[in-house]
Amino acid sequence: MDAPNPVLIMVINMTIVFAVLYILGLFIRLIHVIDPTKIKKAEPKKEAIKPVEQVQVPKDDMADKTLAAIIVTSLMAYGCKDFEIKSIRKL
Amino acid sequence: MDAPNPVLIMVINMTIVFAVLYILGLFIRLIHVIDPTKIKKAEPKKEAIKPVEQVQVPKDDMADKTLAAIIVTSLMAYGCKDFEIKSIRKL
Amino acid sequence: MDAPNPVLIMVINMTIVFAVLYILGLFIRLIHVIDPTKIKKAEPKKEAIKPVEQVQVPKDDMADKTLAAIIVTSLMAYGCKDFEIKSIRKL
Amino acid sequence: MDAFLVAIQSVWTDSGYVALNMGNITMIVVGLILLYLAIGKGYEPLLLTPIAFGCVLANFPNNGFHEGVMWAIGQGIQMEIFPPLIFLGVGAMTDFGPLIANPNTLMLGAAAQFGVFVALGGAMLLGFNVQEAASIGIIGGADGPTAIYLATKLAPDLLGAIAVAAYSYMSLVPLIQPPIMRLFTTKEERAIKMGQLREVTRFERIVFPIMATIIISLLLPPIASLIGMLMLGNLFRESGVTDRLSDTSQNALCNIVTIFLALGTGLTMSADKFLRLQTVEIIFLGLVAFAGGTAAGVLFGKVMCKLSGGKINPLIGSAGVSAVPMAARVSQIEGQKANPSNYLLMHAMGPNVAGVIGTAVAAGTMLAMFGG
Amino acid sequence: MDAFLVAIQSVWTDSGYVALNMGNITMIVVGLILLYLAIGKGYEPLLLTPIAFGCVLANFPNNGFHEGVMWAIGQGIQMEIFPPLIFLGVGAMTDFGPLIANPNTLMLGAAAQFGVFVALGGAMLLGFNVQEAASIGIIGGADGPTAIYLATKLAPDLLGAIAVAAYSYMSLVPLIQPPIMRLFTTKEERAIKMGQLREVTRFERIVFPIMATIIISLLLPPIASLIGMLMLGNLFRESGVTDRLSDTSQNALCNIVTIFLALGTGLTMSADKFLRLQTVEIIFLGLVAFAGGTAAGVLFGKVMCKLSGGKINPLIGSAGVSAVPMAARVSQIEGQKANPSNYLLMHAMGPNVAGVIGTAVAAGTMLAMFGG
Amino acid sequence: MDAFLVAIQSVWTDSGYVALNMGNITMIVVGLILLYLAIGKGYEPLLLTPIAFGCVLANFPNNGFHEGVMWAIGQGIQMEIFPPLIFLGVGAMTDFGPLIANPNTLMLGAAAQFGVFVALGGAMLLGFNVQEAASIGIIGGADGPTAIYLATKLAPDLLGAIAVAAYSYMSLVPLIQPPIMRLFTTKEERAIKMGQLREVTRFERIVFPIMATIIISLLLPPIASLIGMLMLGNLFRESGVTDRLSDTSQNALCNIVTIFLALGTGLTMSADKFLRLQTVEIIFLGLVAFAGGTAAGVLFGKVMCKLSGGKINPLIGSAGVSAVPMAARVSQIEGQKANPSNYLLMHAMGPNVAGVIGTAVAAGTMLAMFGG
Ligand code: NA
Ligand code: NA
Ligand code: NA
Repeated sequence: MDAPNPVLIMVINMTIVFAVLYILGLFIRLIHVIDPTKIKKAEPKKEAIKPVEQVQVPKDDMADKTLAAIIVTSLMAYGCKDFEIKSIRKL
Repeated sequence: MDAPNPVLIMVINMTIVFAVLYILGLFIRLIHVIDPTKIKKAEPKKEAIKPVEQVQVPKDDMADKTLAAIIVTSLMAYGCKDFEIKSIRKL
Repeated sequence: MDAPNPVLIMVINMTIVFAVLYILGLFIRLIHVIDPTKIKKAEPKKEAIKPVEQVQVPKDDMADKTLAAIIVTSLMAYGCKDFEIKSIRKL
Repeated sequence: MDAFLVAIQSVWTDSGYVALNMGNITMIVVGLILLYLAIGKGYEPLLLTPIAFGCVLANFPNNGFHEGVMWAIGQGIQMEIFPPLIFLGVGAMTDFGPLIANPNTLMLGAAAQFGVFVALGGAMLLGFNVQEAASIGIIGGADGPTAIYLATKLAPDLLGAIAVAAYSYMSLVPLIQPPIMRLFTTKEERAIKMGQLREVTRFERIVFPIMATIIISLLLPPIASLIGMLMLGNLFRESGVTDRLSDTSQNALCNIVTIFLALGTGLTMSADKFLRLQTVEIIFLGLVAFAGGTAAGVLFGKVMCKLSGGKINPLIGSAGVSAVPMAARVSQIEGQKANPSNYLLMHAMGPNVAGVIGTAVAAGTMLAMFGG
Repeated sequence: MDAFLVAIQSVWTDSGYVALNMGNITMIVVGLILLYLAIGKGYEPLLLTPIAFGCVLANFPNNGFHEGVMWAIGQGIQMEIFPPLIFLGVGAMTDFGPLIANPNTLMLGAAAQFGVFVALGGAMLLGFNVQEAASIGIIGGADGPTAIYLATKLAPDLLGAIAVAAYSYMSLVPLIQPPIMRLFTTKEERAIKMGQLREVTRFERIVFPIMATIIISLLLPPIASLIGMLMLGNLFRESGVTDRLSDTSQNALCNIVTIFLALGTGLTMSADKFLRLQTVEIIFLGLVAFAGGTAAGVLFGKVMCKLSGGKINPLIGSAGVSAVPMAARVSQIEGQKANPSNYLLMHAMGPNVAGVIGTAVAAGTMLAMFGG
Repeated sequence: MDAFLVAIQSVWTDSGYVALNMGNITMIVVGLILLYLAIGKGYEPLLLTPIAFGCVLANFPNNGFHEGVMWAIGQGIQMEIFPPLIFLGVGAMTDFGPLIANPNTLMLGAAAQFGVFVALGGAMLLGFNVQEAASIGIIGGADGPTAIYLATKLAPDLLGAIAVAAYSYMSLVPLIQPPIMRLFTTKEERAIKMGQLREVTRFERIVFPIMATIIISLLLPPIASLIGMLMLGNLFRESGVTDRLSDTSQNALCNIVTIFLALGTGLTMSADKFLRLQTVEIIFLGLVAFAGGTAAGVLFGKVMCKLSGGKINPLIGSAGVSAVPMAARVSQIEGQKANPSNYLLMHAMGPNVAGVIGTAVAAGTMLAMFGG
């Protein structure tokens, strides 16, 4: 970075910060999905769990909407390597 | 100090030790004088504080008497720089 | 040790380990013998202490039997210096 | 008598009084003011007290701190040993549960880093080079150890001013944030009540720090030791089988390192490094960074509020600057002012702890871009 | 937009993802498996958790651990500073009373070192040099700090594998030992009840650590710092006048050093050192060592049982491998299975703590013979 | 069989038993005697136990302490890292309230330093050079960390003897002081009851350590780190907002450093440094110093008694040697013997803590005059 432009630095860095934390969020959701201890608890108390899940679905939905523009476009523009990032998601 | 004389070392060092601790004592008294939290407490309980102050005045007086000879003379003899020491007292 | 033989290493090392721990055991017994606080306690409760001592004597005996072959012979074979080791026992 | 006077004079000549210059005196006064702020005003006293005391000590002439314990403490600062150890304790003290329960709040922790880059830009406009500007910007992250870590690596001369600004503003969060929060939100938004957070399982709590370490450290190796220690501390906390280590990380070790880190930071505050126009600029930029982060957090909170159909109270966005747990408490207080039955604290803890990660990520990004 | 992509690309290019090779990935997976063993299975979690986490961290490319806190922790390992400090805490936690009450149990602690030398011989047959073989053999001693101390001195490249094997098998003691114990003993032998241990006076408890230090350190100077610290800790415990120091040795200091020692051990686990056939061999030899030590302890227990006229239960012999206090508990459990009114725990504590001394002596002997 | 004997012989030849000389043996016996004094007699056991143990360890031949943990501890001594850290804890434990309530008692803390200079003079007459004499004299200050700090800087070869003398006499204060106190006072003087001390405000308690640091460190830069740490610890104690740091300074950190400082001091006690006529002279001079300090304190107390019109009990003067809080308790006990309703403890705490500052000032003066 020989001639850094403050605005460009901000855009680059905020993109990375958002991307990293967004990916972290995806993994948190993944942990919740694969959580073996959660499933055991869910079955006996199905009625109690359902409303919580209804609350959560719109949130996930909203998050995807919010970040679709910022994150996905910037990452997609980058080339084939970002598919590697996404593949980590499926670990 | 190429040819140190034990008695001289003792006199010099004891002078400094007494001087430093005496000056420290002056500052402790100064802190007490400027203590803003003391004044607030003193006003409502004037009767209770007075006898304590009567006890303290002779002490201060005594301390000055005790050390006048040792400290002040030795410091005074030293020249103009010791006035700088005393000026610290008025911080 | 340029050409170490595993079996020889084992024998040497186990000999030293047994010897050191055996000597340590002798000193533990020595501490018990010279213990000044033990004697004071022993006198008033002589009946209670005796059976414990009866239990202990055969143990000591057994330990000596067990280790006589391993330790003493190997140490004795070594020359005059091992007498120094034994002399430590008499400290 | 002559020898007596010569000896006394020589002690005096070698003393600090004779060598004392205006720079020293001013810095000692600065140290005393910081002590007043720490003890009298309660500004982050655990850190500002030893920083301020170190500032006083550092400015005694001929103090001989090029050797001995003060030198050793200085080495621990220069070699970046202390900040990751503090993060070990921070991790052991941090409950990531609210974040795991509602991972959307990570976005608020990201948005609040905006202040970092506003200040970075401002610093560059004021003539700081990009390394210095990054170190100044990080004040807006409101994470002391991260700020000290970054400043030590990128701009060691500014360390004292940056640490003082970071810790001072962190304690001023209850004063700085509320007006900004109210400026950007309507009373209706502030009154929004948020649903109960779901329970987080032990499995999730244990896997989270491990996974976060891997994802972040692989992408941003310069902060591997910071994130690694933070998450190791959290793993000690959550594993349920390492309570001894969690306890020591939070208490004995964290306190010892806090004393050394803060005192050592104060010891870097020499007059020639601190008494410059730059220090005033840093303090000003720090305020810009805090305000910018707060505003960005709240505004992003408004966007999330809209997108969620009014289920998210934008006030929790300001907690994304971290300053754990003070910023979250500010969200709680402002929420209750608008709606006395509002209870935002746990929801604000999500962005609050996300802000710690966000600032570390921002620091890592800047190190990756501008580091040696 | 072009500059944007270039910058993002450069961050990515410098990241660990690009540099990640199969070795790193495998070692990270190894670290995760060890974390599962530590936290999920409860294998020595206080040590295996930070070791495993260190293993994960060490395998992030470009992590910069050649400086900073991780470098400093590595120095503490390389310079052999941590194991003696752990032993200070171990000494402060150890009650040598059962050993002093029945010094014959020292012989069981000696016999159980047999496994060390079986594994040493096996390692030499597999092609390890004598220094490496000694370090591998010491796994059978079931004393983590001694194993790390010896491996650091004789075979630093094997440190990670040896530490992992030692701590893993130590927690597997309840699985490894019982079949071997039953194989070599009859039901009648296992049912033997042992008489009450005599009371040990404060005088004996105080003189023992001092005397043991002198006898052992004079004979085996290479372990003077290990034995010295172990016995100083024990003296702090038993003197009755240094409770503050005993408490700190066991808690704050021991926990801090445990975090550093274990994390630093994990940090040595790079792919090139760990992903070798040798590691599998070390793990196999470690099992041989544990099994050999257990068998030798039990068999020597049978000899002592005979010689004592049936007064000694051979089950206490297996406790001679140390793994304090787990191996002693295994003796207790097996004894009670054979005779529900049997109470062997205190008798097994004698060989158990003797095994700590025995392993240190074995390490000292090997250092005296094969050390630089 | 031949190889067996050769191997055993080589272990024996390299052992400490062969290399052991009369010097080692004598020093090990010295160490054992010191352990007896520490544990059996209760002489400052927290310090004398590890010092004595270190003395024993240091005299094992070939102990390899030029590396490893013992080397590291030695570095902490040589680099003067430990004494200021002990003073951090001492400061956090010290209540300067009685001194602030009655600043005249500072003069008693000054007077009691007389013993330091009597011993200094005596040492010079016995042929010690002035640096050594200063280090010996400071024994009379009855402050272990200050004595170790000064001896490390001025006469490192005498460190062991000076530390042992200082800590031994500190625990002998209840034996050394009373006869001297009675010799120089009348029963009437000892029976004097002193008025209640005034209450000291939090403001005074907070400003005192800050101010004392500035005044003393500026005048005597060589003790800036000692006085600075002492007063920082006291500030942690008195600020009311840094209890975590105060607690750690007093406990975990102080205990850890005590173990290292005392063990490391003991490790310097090699035969060639300790088994000299000088050691006997140092022990004799230490007694002179203690006695001289006690006498000077009491006599100055008599002067103050006269000048105050009989309001000051001269017995509090002997507490000026410090040895906190033992010397103050001796004043209390002697006062109560003369007058059962006498309660001098709090009044004696003033000179007692003043003696700590006085000794540090005396050390600083001597460093300013005779230091490199
Ligand atoms: Na932050
Ligand atoms: Na063992
Ligand atoms: Na003193």
